[in-house]
Amino acid sequence: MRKCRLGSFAAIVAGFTVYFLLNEPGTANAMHIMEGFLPAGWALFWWLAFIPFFALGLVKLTRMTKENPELKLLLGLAGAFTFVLSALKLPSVTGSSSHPTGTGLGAVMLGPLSMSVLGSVVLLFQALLLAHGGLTTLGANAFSMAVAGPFAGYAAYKLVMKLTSRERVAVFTAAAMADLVTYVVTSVQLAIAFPAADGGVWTSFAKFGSIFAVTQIPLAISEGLLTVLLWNWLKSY
Amino acid sequence: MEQAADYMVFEQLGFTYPDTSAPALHCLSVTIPKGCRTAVIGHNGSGKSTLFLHALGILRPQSGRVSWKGKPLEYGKKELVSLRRNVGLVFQDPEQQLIMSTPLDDVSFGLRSLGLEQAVIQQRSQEALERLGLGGFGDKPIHQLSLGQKKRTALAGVMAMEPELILLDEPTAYLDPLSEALLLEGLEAIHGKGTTVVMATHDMDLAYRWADWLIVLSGGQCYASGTPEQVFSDPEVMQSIGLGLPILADLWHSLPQKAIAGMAAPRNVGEMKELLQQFVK
Amino acid sequence: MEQAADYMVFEQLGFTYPDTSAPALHCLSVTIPKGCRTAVIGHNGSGKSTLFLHALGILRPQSGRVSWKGKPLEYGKKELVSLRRNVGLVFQDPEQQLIMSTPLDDVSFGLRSLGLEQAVIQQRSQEALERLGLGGFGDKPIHQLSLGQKKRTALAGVMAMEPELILLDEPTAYLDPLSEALLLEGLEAIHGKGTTVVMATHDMDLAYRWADWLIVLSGGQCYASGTPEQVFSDPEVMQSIGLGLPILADLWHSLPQKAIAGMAAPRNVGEMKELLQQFVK
Amino acid sequence: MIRRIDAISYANGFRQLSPLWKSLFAAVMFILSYLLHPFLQLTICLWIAVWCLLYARIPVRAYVMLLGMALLFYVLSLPALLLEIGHPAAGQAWITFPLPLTSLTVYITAGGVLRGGLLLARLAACLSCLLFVIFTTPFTELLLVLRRLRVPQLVLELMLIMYRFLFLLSDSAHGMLLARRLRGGSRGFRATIREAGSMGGALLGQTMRRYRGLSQGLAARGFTGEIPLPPYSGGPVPLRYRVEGCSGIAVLLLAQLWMSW
Repeated sequence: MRKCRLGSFAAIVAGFTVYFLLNEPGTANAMHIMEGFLPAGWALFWWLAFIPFFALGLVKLTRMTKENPELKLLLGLAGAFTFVLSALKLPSVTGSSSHPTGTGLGAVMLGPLSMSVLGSVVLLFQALLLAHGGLTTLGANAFSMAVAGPFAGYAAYKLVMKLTSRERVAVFTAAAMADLVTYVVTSVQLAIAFPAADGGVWTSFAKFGSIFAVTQIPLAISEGLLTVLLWNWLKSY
Repeated sequence: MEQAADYMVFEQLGFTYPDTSAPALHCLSVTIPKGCRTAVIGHNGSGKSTLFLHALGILRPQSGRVSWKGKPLEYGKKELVSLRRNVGLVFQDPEQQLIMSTPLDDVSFGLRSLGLEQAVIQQRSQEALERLGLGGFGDKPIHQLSLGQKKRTALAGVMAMEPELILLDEPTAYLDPLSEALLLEGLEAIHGKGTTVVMATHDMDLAYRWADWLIVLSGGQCYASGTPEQVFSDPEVMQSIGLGLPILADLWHSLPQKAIAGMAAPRNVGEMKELLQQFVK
Repeated sequence: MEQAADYMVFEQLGFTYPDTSAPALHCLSVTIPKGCRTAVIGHNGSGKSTLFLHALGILRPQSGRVSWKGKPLEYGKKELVSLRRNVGLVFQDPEQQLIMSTPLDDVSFGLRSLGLEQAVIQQRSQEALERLGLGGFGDKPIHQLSLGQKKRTALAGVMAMEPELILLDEPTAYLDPLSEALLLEGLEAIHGKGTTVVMATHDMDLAYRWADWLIVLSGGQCYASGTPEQVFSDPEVMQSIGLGLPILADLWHSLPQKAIAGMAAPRNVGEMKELLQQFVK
Repeated sequence: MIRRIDAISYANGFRQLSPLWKSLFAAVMFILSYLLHPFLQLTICLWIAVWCLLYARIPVRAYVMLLGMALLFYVLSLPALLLEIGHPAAGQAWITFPLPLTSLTVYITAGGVLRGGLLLARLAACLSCLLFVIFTTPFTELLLVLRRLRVPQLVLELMLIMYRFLFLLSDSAHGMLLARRLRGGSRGFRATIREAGSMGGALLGQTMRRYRGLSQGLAARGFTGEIPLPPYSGGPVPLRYRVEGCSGIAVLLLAQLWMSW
């Protein structure tokens, strides 16, 4: 039990690590929707969409920590770690905010529901300590990063394991998928809130999507690769 | 101490960290003499680490200037790279400095960035490890090493780059007597090859027996500098900034003036013992 | 030293950490005397911290046993909670035990779990902070404090629980002389109120001048224990385990036997000075 | 930057004010920022700047820097908001660029610019409210406010532990990046990935050691499963701020009524 816990903790941390270490200050671009950006209706909508997942995740984590109070310390430290790595890029000029999408690996180890709590707490920290993202847009950001990303990563992992049962490939896919899905969902959120006058939501999605694609797609690949490297490191530890 | 004025010189340095009220350095003027073992002593927060960060161009002075071999520091990318090949810094916390997973890999890290050949890298790294008594540990994962071994690995990594000047931030902090002795031995080997060694410390006994030259910092200013005998000649000066005296210097000064007139102050326990044997029959 | 056998006793303790080959403790038998200032000395890795973790029941002995006031330790949840109210541990790294964000909150953390009233908690926390010279820092975030202040905060947190026995792991490691003096002052105050204080350290000079009772660990075994005079009476014993002697004890033993026959060994610099003044005219 | 923001939040003119009152004020302002006319949104922006910079004495540099950094997201999204692709109806487009190899045109419309402008006004107001919270209220006190809002204990405990270790880990990480810079650092994608992998490993090792340390440390202090949070204690709010706050809100509402009439 203890070993497994340490392992999963390590994995969450590793997942978060990957992303930020590779991207030194200045390379990654903003993906958290900033404070006040979404119209009131949409901000509220994403809050409502996110809350059920948060509640379910909370129930699950509460049960887990009841059995094992030390898990709290573990999760807290993992969160701190994630936050630190995301903040490291701050001095950069190009990136206003960065995002830990290493959630894919965390989802594989802890289950996607737990990530909805941990991920959203990290997002709240980024909003409150760094003005990254925001309070009104927390629901939308949490939905894309702490719900959609982890679920996609988890599904990808399960699927690849079933098809090939090659763990490394599965880990790579999970990490990369979580990244990509987060990015796609964010673009969708922006597109439906700001449909193009000419071409509507689809055109708008193409526009927002292509702006962020420049950084997000290479990031997804390098995050996948690094996750595999760290996965190897973990196994030897 | 020859050429002192041409080596590393800090002039009228002033620096305040953002959002703090008190300056970390305040009109600090001091010179690091070439070829010496220099100890920079002072309390935590007296400006020792800030001074080192200035020596490497990591912080830029807000007023005053730093010069290296007679030329003021330049902060262009190229100039900094060349400065940092000549001046090495060993962090207080080896965890921050050790990046790769084994000592050998870590020591060769810096060499690789110099673009040397693999064979040369391998040989120089191995040599550096051996000189610090880590020959057999090259392939051991770093997280299995003791603190003393980690500190020596960090030192080996800096040493392998063969800088002229090595700065060490609190190298003996947390070390037990045995590890401390090993580290000091390693430093002695480096110093013997002509490298100038500077150590920040608040261990007065260590500074007293190790250093040829002392720089005393207090509140971001240079409070005194000179040979250990000079600096500790007036007990009250040191006590006034709360640093206290090394035990040996303290005992020496308590001896009656007329008995010790003309004698050199003992710098280590051995010398003190000899001295006492002359007096106590 | 009365009641020693009934206070905290370790008998034939054996413990090996998982994934290591050498045992951390090996047939260690030692007793902590009540009411004393005890120093546990030894190298890093000699078993000091492991011993302390056993005293609080955080680690369970793999062989042998620990007893507290004549009764063997029990490891049920309730028994451990009550043990840890009576025995406090201050870790070497204060970050390990500070959990809240400000000193005042942190010191009250332990008290709150005792179920005391808010007013009592507030008062006792404030008192503990003041006794350690941290009165004005209660509301400052812990991450802005210096290492010395953090160490004192950790001590205050343990002190506020008013345990009978306080264990400190390397309390002065890496502190500058001023912070060290403040911490020792705080310890003196606690000891003066009747608390038994045990400190693990590898600073021989400190152990020599501070402790009433010494326990020497080496390789997980108790190498010697006794009063400082007893333990350091034979210089070669200590040197054989690489610990060296405190400067004062070293000097004392170097004096000719006939000159010092019948005198008490000086335990601090002041006493040594007086002694020398008798000899050196 | 985190350290700077954090340090300011502990040492500013509003530090002693009740955190609950400050949060409530910010919440009302958030709502107003969404409801009011763009002109009034800009007024909110200025009013809060006065509170932060003049009353709470937040360093101007830090305030402007954080504002600017947050606005980068807006700047980045601007092309997507302004540029339309397709076939502009006659007289609709302000500026047009024909897209080579296609029959499409990239153009900017007056409506698009207006939308971008309105968005900026709302952003500026909301962002000011956020900055007000960030700069004037230390995280520790926000935690107590969240507790009053009945955020579950588990979430609060996680946040507490995160906050406590944030600065330690951040110092470590910064140290490692600095050390890497001092020692040259490698070139090329493969080497970079390898290096990043080991740095990640090293940091991970440290984090795990901290976890083990903390679990021992807390066990020694009698941790039995729950971290009891300190009770909420708020300082008084000077009459002057209460009056200015309430009357400001009233004026804003009246202005809105008058404008929509």
